[in-house]
Amino acid sequence: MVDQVLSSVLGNFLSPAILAFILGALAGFLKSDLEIPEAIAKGLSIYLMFAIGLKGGASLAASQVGIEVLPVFVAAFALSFFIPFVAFYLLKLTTRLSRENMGGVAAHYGSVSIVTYVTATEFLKTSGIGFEAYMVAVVALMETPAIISGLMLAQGKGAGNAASGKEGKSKINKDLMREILFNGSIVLLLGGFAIGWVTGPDGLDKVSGLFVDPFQGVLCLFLLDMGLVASHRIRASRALSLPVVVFGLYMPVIGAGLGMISGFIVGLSAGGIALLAILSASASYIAVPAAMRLALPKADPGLYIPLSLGITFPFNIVIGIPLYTGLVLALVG
Amino acid sequence: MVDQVLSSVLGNFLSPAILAFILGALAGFLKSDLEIPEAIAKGLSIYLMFAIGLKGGASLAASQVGIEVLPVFVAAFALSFFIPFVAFYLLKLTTRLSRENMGGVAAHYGSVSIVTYVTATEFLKTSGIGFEAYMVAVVALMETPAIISGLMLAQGKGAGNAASGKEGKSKINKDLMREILFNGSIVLLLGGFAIGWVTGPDGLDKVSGLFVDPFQGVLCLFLLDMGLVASHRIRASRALSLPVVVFGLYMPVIGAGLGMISGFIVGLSAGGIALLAILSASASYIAVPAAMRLALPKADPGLYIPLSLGITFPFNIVIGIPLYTGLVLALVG
Amino acid sequence: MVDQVLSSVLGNFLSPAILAFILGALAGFLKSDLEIPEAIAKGLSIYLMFAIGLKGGASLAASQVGIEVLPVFVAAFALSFFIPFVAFYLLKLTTRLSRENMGGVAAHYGSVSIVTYVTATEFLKTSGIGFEAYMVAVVALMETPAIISGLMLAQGKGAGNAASGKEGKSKINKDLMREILFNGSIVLLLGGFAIGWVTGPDGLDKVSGLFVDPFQGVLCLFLLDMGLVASHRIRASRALSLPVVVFGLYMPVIGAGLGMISGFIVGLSAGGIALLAILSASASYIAVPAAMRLALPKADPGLYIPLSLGITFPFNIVIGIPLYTGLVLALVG
Amino acid sequence: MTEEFRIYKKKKIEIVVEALFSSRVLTALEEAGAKGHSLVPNLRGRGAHGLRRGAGLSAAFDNVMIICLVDESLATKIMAAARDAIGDGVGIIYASDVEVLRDEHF
Amino acid sequence: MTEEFRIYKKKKIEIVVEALFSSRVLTALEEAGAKGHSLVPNLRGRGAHGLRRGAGLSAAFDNVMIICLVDESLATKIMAAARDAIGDGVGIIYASDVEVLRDEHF
Amino acid sequence: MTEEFRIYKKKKIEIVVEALFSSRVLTALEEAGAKGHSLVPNLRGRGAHGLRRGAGLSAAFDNVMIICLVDESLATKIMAAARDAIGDGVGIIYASDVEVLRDEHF
Ligand SMILES: Nc1ncnc2c1ncn2[C@@H]1O[C@H](COP(=O)(O)O)[C@@H](O)[C@H]1O
Ligand SMILES: Nc1ncnc2c1ncn2[C@@H]1O[C@H](COP(=O)(O)O)[C@@H](O)[C@H]1O
Ligand SMILES: Nc1ncnc2c1ncn2[C@@H]1O[C@H](COP(=O)(O)O)[C@@H](O)[C@H]1O
Ligand code: NA
Ligand code: NA
Ligand code: NA
Repeated sequence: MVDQVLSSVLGNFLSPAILAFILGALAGFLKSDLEIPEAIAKGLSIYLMFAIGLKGGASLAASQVGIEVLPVFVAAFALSFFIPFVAFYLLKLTTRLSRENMGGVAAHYGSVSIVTYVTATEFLKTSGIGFEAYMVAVVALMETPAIISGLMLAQGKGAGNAASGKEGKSKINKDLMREILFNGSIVLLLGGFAIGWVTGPDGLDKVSGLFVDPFQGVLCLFLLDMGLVASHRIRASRALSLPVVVFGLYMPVIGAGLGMISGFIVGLSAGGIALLAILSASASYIAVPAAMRLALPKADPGLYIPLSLGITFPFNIVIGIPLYTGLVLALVG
Repeated sequence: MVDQVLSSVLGNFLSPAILAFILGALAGFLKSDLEIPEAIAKGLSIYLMFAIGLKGGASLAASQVGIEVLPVFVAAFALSFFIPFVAFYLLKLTTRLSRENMGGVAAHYGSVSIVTYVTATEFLKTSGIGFEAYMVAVVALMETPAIISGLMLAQGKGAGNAASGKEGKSKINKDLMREILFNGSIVLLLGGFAIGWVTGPDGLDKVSGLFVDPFQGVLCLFLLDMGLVASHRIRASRALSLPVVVFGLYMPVIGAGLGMISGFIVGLSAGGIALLAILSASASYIAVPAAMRLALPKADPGLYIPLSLGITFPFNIVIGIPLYTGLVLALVG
Repeated sequence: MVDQVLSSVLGNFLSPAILAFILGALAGFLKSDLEIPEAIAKGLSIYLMFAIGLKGGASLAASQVGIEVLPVFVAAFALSFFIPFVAFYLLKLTTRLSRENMGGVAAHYGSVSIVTYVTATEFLKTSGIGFEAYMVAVVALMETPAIISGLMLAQGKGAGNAASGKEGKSKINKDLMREILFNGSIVLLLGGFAIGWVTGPDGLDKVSGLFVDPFQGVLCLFLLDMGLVASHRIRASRALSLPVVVFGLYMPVIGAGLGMISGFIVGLSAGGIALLAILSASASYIAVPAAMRLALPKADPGLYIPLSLGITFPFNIVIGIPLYTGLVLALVG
Repeated sequence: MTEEFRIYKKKKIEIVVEALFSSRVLTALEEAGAKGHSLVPNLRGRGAHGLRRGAGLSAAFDNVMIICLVDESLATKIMAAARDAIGDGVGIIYASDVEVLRDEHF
Repeated sequence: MTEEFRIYKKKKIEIVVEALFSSRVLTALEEAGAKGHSLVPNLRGRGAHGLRRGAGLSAAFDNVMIICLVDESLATKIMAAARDAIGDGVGIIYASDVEVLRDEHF
Repeated sequence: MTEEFRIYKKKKIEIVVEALFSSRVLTALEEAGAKGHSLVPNLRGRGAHGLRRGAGLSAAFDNVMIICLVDESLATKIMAAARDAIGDGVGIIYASDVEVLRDEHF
């Protein structure tokens, strides 16, 4: 068992994508002048979101799905919403962060990392483990509830205004909800999903020369950039104390545990449970930081971004994915 | 017949590319923060122009072409040059636009939209309808004559200076001609065409991993961006009155009619006639706007760009392409 | 023999990639407004470096390599280090350039052009000529030694400070060494190489949809951009005198000769000798210019960039590659 | 070429602010009476809040510069509006004197 | 580090203009005697002509900012040259005082 | 919206310099006491050293603009530091007067 996990950790580790992350991180720490132009990095992330949505939609169109997805969706929503409470409580116990910073960090851990998700699906495919076709919809569903609970936690019971400045509450809150619900990554993921669903496998086939064949390679370049950005942000960070870094290592494991239990209860397949675990374990670094800047400007992005991108993300893709999958298989499979 | 057209409208509508346009437009209208970086959008359009040229050139190299193309080229040139007169007359009849604005809009409708063209060729291929290999050359040919006639119309008979400022006519006109003839999209289209022709199917084969296989997917992303830009420009536009919008819907049909008649006269195949119709129906939003800003700065880009990109383009790709093709088949095929 | 070379010059000339370079150069000379966005150009070069490294590493993993590479590496290092001395001497003999400019130019000719290298490997593959799998490592090895010798030459014997400004020598030199050793292109090339080596052909297989299939097409676009930039820089240059231009034409031939002799001595295959010749013949325009700006700001980039990119590069890819290969085959094969 | 022309004294207000706050600031400027603005995207910066620089992953560290020319009478109001729109966000605001051609733009 | 140096008074002329007109403006500046310029590509803007912002499709809505430092004696001539080069195009022109090091550049 | 606020006089130092020298200049500014800076990447320019414009191939022709607001007492020192960091590199340095909100940033 331990042997198996170790060997799959190693196999996972030795994939071009993860080595590319390490290369990027190394280049950053060695102060290389290597940088991926911002426009290219944005382009890569647009590609990934849209391609992931598209493929998820097409595979859903090819499968039979009924009312049995509802409990899964409820569980996913609940995980995203309640994990921040656990995170907040642990941060309060172990760190000296301000309330705003604790709420901000907590929101990130309730939400999800799409690159972690897609790395996990590749790992499952390589290991020959199947999973439910509608998991991409679960990803989209888990992006935002954590933002709401994170904001609630940051404001405490008495507080009633998530907005900065002196403007009225309702106006900002409406704008904010629009900004959160219609943010680019969600539009691409859900839009791609809808297009994939409507046009089905035939539609995907037409565009597979861009969205399927080169996908792994694009992921590789994106991870190279993530490694670079992670090391730059860690080097620039003045806010990462030891208890916070340690939180970034045990919190994903706790999240994974909660995800496994929920996945088991709602009756997912082994692969589905592993994915729900990895989603719960993962922390956002694309959608949530932007929402937090707008809604909670007092929380420090120099804290939550390096933590989520530089500590939790590599932990999850290198150790977490094979670990959680191994656990699920040992318990369920 | 009506049934057939309706079903092909629907089939066309349900392609990933057109749904991507709609997704982009929706995201824009919902004020999503989704945006394709400008450099990426330019990169996609460079790719498309070059790939379209390359494939056209290679397929020309593979086919036998002789003197019979001459009447087609003459017809294409004439369509581009004379359609603006029709457009100008209709605008004069139905709108209160200034002379400069009417001339500017008219030029766009004489010229062509390359994305409309390529969407039409995909539609024809899917429907199993062949067309002449040299049609890409026709596209390039139709880009510029309309600019000249549009400028003539904008200046009226008495006027003699297309240039702004107080500088001499001849100097600006020489610069302007260079800018129009050697503009990036024409250089890429004709350059790609020449390279495709010289290196033939073997040459295309070497680079098909970039210019053929992912083509449909790139088109998809480009249309996503076009949807975004179209909705942004329509939202920002203060110049789109009802008669102008209506013009953007009937003018393509008139253009298509003229294209069909000409295509029939010069003896094109059914597919060729359909393409000449769609080219005549389409309006430029890449090359002509730039030329109009330089040559006719008094014409408002906030008028002609949303009209061509936001009204006529979606009309043509969703309804126009199957409609004109259906008509051609009913009459000729 | 002459016939064969001529026909392979022509065959080489008629590849899409080289025609794309010519198209770009033409567009630049005709003052077309065509331009590849800077971010895209950087993205293409990142792609090429990484893909070249990856493929080299994977093919090395698939082959047996032992101690026999050592003499090749020594020869490559020596070529890069000593060719600048030859170049400097010839420049001193034939031009009136300043010492700094001569040292700067010399450094470029000791170092290598990666696009020239990859064009040559394509040429060899098309001609069915094999070469050693570790040649990519040779490319990386030859990038930097020339920078050191170029700087030494620029400073002359008496000088002891490569740095600008009034700051101390050691500090700048340490920074400079880091900048030279960890510059982006080297990190990508060697990093890709290491990843390719570790993950082997299986790893490459996973990402071949991005890094193998579209490679030739990306090279094509990159060469289009290089043609544009080369013509812009030649047009803007005020420093290219006739003797300097002539140097840009004979120096690669001398470099090739030295490369051939060394390749023969260290026992490379015919393909390997040809590659070492072309590497020696080629001049850098990515890594070395940046290093020269930092270390030798008095040397004029308006001299060495158009010379290396606009004269020597096209000479090598159009005439040099088939010429040197033909010679090697005639002598060795 | 005519060289006689009138020149009008205005204030140029420049605001370096995190990109995510730019639409709030622009709305505030417009509401406070500014007839136009220019915006430079993709600024990098350093300040009390550390290093800031866009990375393509999220916009949380993107900076922009907003330039707004206004009549001197409006300057204080515009600066206050910008300050309030930034609130707890990251940004700096400063002003200087400029002379413009064509008064009607400002 | 030497801290003694002379400072020279110059005029900084800034021009926000649609990108397609930039080469005309730059030529006009050079002809009017400017020894150099800097250009910031990809500006967004709002003004009498509405919202302007590059979109990658066509350059019709792209703005750039041109910055030109000149001797005070040349300032009016340069501004007039820019104004004439813009003609009916979209753009604004303004000037302010600056102090430069190294007179020979300007 | 509060309209009463204090305004502080500062110097704005702007430096157009080749991109490859920017980290040297930024280090020099910081060492000379500047509390922050802003940087505009991707400038094009023309001057005594000819046309400059990034091309994606190498950074040798890339320009950037660095903007640094400092107390008037520091201005000369900062300008000298920038000049020395540029050394034989390509760049210009100039300064102007600005008024800032929130003194503590500068
Ligand atoms: N002294 C300064 N000079 C120029 N720009 C500054 C200065 N201080 C801050 N900035 C800019 O304003 C942003 C926010 O500043 P801060 O809130 O001090 O971190 C920084 O990221 C810089 O872009
Ligand atoms: N008040 C202003 N402050 C700053 N920039 C302006 C202002 N008015 C106009 N602009 C810029 O100048 C461009 C043209 O202005 P306009 O002709 O008024 O539309 C706009 O797109 C803006 O970039
Ligand atoms: N008169 C000027 N006005 C504005 N920018 C200038 C001026 N002269 C030079 N520059 C900028 O400074 C850079 C270096 O100038 P130079 O050393 O004169 O070539 C140029 O590439 C321009 O970006
Ligand atoms: Na999570
Ligand atoms: Na048309
Ligand atoms: Na060499």
